[in-house]
Amino acid sequence: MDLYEYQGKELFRRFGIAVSEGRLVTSPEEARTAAQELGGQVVVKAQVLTGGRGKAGGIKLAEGPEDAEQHARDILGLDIRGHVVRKLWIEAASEIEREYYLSLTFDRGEKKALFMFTKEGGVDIEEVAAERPEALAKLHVDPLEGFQAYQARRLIYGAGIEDEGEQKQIAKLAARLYTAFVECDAMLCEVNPLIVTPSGEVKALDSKFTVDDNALYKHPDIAEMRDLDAYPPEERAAREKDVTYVKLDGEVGVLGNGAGLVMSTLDVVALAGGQPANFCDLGGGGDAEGVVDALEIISADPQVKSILFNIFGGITRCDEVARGILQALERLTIEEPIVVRLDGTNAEEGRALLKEAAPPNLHVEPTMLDAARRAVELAP
Amino acid sequence: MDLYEYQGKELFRRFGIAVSEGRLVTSPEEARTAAQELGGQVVVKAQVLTGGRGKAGGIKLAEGPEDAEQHARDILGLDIRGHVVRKLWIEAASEIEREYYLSLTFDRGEKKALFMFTKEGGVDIEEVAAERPEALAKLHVDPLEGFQAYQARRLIYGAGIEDEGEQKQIAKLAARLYTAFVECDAMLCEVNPLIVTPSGEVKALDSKFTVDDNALYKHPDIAEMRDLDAYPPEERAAREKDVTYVKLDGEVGVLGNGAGLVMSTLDVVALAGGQPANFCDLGGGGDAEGVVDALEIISADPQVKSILFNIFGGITRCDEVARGILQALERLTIEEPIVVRLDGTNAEEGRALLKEAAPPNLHVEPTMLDAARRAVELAP
Amino acid sequence: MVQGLTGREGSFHGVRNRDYGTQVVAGVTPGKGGQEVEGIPIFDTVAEAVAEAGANTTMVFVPARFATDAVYEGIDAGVHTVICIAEGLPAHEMLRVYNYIRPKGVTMLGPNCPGALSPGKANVGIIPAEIFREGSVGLVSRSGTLTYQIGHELTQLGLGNSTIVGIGGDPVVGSSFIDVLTEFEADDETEIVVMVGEIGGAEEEKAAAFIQAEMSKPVVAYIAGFTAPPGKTMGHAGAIISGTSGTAQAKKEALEACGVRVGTTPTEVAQLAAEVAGVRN
Amino acid sequence: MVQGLTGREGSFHGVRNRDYGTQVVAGVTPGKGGQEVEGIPIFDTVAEAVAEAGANTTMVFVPARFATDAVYEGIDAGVHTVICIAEGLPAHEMLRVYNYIRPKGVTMLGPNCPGALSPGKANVGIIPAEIFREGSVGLVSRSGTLTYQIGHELTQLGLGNSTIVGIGGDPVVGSSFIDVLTEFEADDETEIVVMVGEIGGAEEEKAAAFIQAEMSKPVVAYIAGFTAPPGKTMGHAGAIISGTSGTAQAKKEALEACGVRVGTTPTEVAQLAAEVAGVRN
Repeated sequence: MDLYEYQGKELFRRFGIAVSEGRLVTSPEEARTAAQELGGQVVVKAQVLTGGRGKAGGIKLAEGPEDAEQHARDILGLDIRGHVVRKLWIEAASEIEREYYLSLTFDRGEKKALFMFTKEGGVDIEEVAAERPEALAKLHVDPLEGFQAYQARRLIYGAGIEDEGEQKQIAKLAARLYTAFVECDAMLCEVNPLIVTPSGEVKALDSKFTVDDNALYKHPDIAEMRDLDAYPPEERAAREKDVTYVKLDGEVGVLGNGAGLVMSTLDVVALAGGQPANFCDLGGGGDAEGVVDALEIISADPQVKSILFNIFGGITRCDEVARGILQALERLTIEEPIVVRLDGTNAEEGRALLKEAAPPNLHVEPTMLDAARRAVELAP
Repeated sequence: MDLYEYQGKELFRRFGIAVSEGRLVTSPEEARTAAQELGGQVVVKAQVLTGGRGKAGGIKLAEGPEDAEQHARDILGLDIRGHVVRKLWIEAASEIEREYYLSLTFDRGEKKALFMFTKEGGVDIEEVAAERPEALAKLHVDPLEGFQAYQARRLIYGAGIEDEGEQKQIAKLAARLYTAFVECDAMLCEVNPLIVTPSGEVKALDSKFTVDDNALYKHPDIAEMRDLDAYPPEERAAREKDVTYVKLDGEVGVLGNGAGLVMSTLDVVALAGGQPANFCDLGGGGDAEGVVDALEIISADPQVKSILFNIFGGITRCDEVARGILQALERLTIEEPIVVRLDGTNAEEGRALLKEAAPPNLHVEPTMLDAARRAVELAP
Repeated sequence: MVQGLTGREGSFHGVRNRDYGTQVVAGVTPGKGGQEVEGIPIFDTVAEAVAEAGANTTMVFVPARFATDAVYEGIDAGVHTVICIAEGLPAHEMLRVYNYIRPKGVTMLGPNCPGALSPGKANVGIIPAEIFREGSVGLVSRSGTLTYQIGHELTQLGLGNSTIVGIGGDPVVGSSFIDVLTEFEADDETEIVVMVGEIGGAEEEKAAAFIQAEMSKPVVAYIAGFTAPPGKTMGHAGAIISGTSGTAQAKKEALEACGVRVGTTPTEVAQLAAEVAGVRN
Repeated sequence: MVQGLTGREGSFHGVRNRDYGTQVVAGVTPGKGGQEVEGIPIFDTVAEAVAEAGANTTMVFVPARFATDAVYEGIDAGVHTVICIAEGLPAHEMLRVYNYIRPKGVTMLGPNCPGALSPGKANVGIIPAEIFREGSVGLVSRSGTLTYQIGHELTQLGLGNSTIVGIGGDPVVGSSFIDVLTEFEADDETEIVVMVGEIGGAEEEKAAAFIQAEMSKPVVAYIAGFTAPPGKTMGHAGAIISGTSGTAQAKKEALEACGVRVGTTPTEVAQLAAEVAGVRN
């Protein structure tokens, strides 16, 4: 789960990482009030779960309340890479002497947390890594050993920080960032830029914070930060019904059992010349009720022109899936043609059930490839 | 560093382990007030850094304030195994349905923390371990893995706790005890007895808490709990001067460089028919000033009849030690004879210095054995 | 031993594995010690199951939030092989488990894996054995049902399997492709290997280099997720393209650069395997 | 490499070790990278010392509160042998270090140890080499100066040492008596072993059983602390009798029960060693 800048900063503050004071607002009027309260120059920052806000005009410096209100008016409603701006973070403006980059990522390859730190902040880190690797200090932290002071030193010396005051602040900040990373079950904590003010204060000017969905049950306060408005309506509905669903851009709705099989089905649909409309995994169990829920969500997507069921029964029983399809057709109004491929546990029983009920617009195919081709054909 | 019961309980409370309400008092009048505040029956408990308080009459149940005052009068000043009672802990009396035993020790052999838990509380745990090992659940915790829920289950099932309410409370308490143990750098956390009240509440009725001296710098709040009055006056003085000193019962004062060599010297004194008066290690450095401080502390012990220097110079330079001895003899009034054995780094120079100054009552011997024998002879 | 044998899934698969011929000697469910599940004794703790029933391998079937504890309990009780079927474990917990068990030499499959099956010999996990037949193809995969699909296609082409291993779909799993490929390389019953990867991480890329450098047996591969968008978790917690890394295309290219042929559909990878098997037979 | 080479003790001993013939290729002191100590280059981090000077062993000379960090820095940079001279490390920190390094196969002496010396070959630590001469007695001890005393007595009886190893006086140290005895048993240059123990813990008792079961070379022992009272730390953090366990008497009895002769004074143990050496020569 990705957090907004203001949420990440709230967590930063909780762990003792310096951030600027600010207010969350949703209207130009509130932006004005916030700027008044904060005093002086403020920055009006669009809160969206995507990068590139600055270039898209989502971040503006305001001289005072009036200016802030005007900027808020301009930025609210803006579409940044498909994300509509609904919230703004009004923050006291900082004087910036230098901009660094500091991040902690979950390195699944090394099975350790990975620190990255460079004096070249405010820019794309992958670019620095590719073009000037010597400017980028990288360091793994073993989860059993935990963060040790030497790691901070390696980052600091590695990146070439020479000022002692900065060294001390950055060492402390890195330790706190690690604590935040572990205690919040984060997959990413990025501070870009990490700034040094003219008076030598080091603070986090931005935040990118991603938390492991599987660990949210341990962090009800973070789980509550989820903003359902940030997701496509189909994904919101899926979340409510506990269906594993990802919205895509095509016209063939896809359902299957097991993440790998569904991904494979999407690929096969594409190879057959179609475009998958979604990823939807019935999961291990896959009872009739789950099938109905999933079909409801998939068919609610107006882009969907045909629906493909690809079931390879293991734990999932094909007769149960067939029952779910028939129930869904009774209860819901589904006009798109449905193509079904059933194999594995109780596949014959399942196919027999479908054949007996023989609903219109339902096509049974023998193999995954055949089914995908048929579904693509039926989605004009 | 050993903590008093009331200090251990304060730490228990900090980590969420249930203890009874109480007050620390140092006079019968305060005991009366404390009993009034607490209301009902109270227990008057001598606070001493030794076991066997109950048998020695150091723990008494009081019906009310008057009774508490009287008990306090009886217990204050009591000598329990050489420890004079100066403080009392007045605690609200608990109804006891069952008494268990729970402890966490630092198992240096296994290099892990060791939990011990048995339903046979209130008694000597070594007795239970020797006579009814099946009644004692023992379990190690790997410091990298940390406390896991299964460990609590193994303790609970291992000791035969069947009541579900107790199981839950004990599981939680064990987890908290582990946290306290690790976060306080404890060498021992013992709860004996851990009681169950008639209403089913589980709580710590006593506490034994020992903290690693080497870790006290991390815990200024615990370091402050040290009660210098609980130590012999020589050890107090040694602590102030940063001299490694342990008071013993004999008449031969001993100084050496290095813990092993000093222990060995004590043994050799005993083999020579004497009794060492103390353990005193000059440590690795051993400069002249340190020698003066150590000699001051050793000679302040009225039991000391002769003083034995056993120096094997490595880092320590024997000439520096000789200088320290001569300085001490100038500055302090030391009437006891001093026997000196110098070997290793700059031994010749050291011996030459002593020979030249030739203070009365100073005897130089060539070997450790000879020196020990001479010191014993000189301590009548 | 099965941790969570008294649960719905645990009992279904535990008993099925036992009936297939696997020695399932004990179940563990706290508080249910002394009970039985179809003749398999239940213990309160893994330590008892090890001491009294002699268990040396554990299959973890408990809910995600108890799974890490169950794994530690198994390992600390001296179990050397852990098959963690449970899914949904927090990634940081698994990070600690991995770093804890790895230097101790404990073998772990999963979490979020279907287990391992040697057709005709033993089945530990949830792989439906009836799809597979005995043979010489080693199959290793991050996915469950996709493995069944490919197994099914192999069977239809007349190919059987020596062993099928699901390593799990989480970002951090106990065994990598390389670990299993090493086993297959050493296994007399395996002649060819089919490796089934998917988006996310770089284990397929590492495996590619390993295959080129260390393996004498032929390997063919399949990768799922060419159509997956970046930044979205595709069902498996581990199936996510982060930024530009972990794409199916990059994995395919890495494998092909190391001489590993990659099928674009389950059918095609089965055909590639059959082709290689034909060449060798 | 010496961590803390720029300190008073670190530079004194580091240079002394180098002058004795030990290859001291680098020092590490954060913030002093680029400096030199008598020709030995200083680096800011261990990683640099490893990469640029090829160090593979580290001697830790930093103050106690920085020592754990220094040890981790060494190990994580790929150093395989750590000699921790520093004393006063919190016991819990060392507990974590021990459990972290042990399964990784890292060798550690100390904390709170004088290091190791092979007379005429190399010296890593603070043992004054001039007391010892070359010979065939392996000497292992929990104590520093007591070791020098016994070495001195051996020298006076005409016996030299193959290697002298101080394992350290803390409750948890990186290497046990058994670890070092194992090395001595395998070492061609060692013919007899003198083991110097003291009160606290049960490592001498474990060593006794090991000597009886596994060692072909004769071992004689000395234990310090017969007069130590229970519950008092005798200078070394590890030298404490807890309750009734860890007494010198118990250790002596355990050793004798396993056929190991125990001297009651440093002089006597040296004489025992001479006696055994005489029998063997």
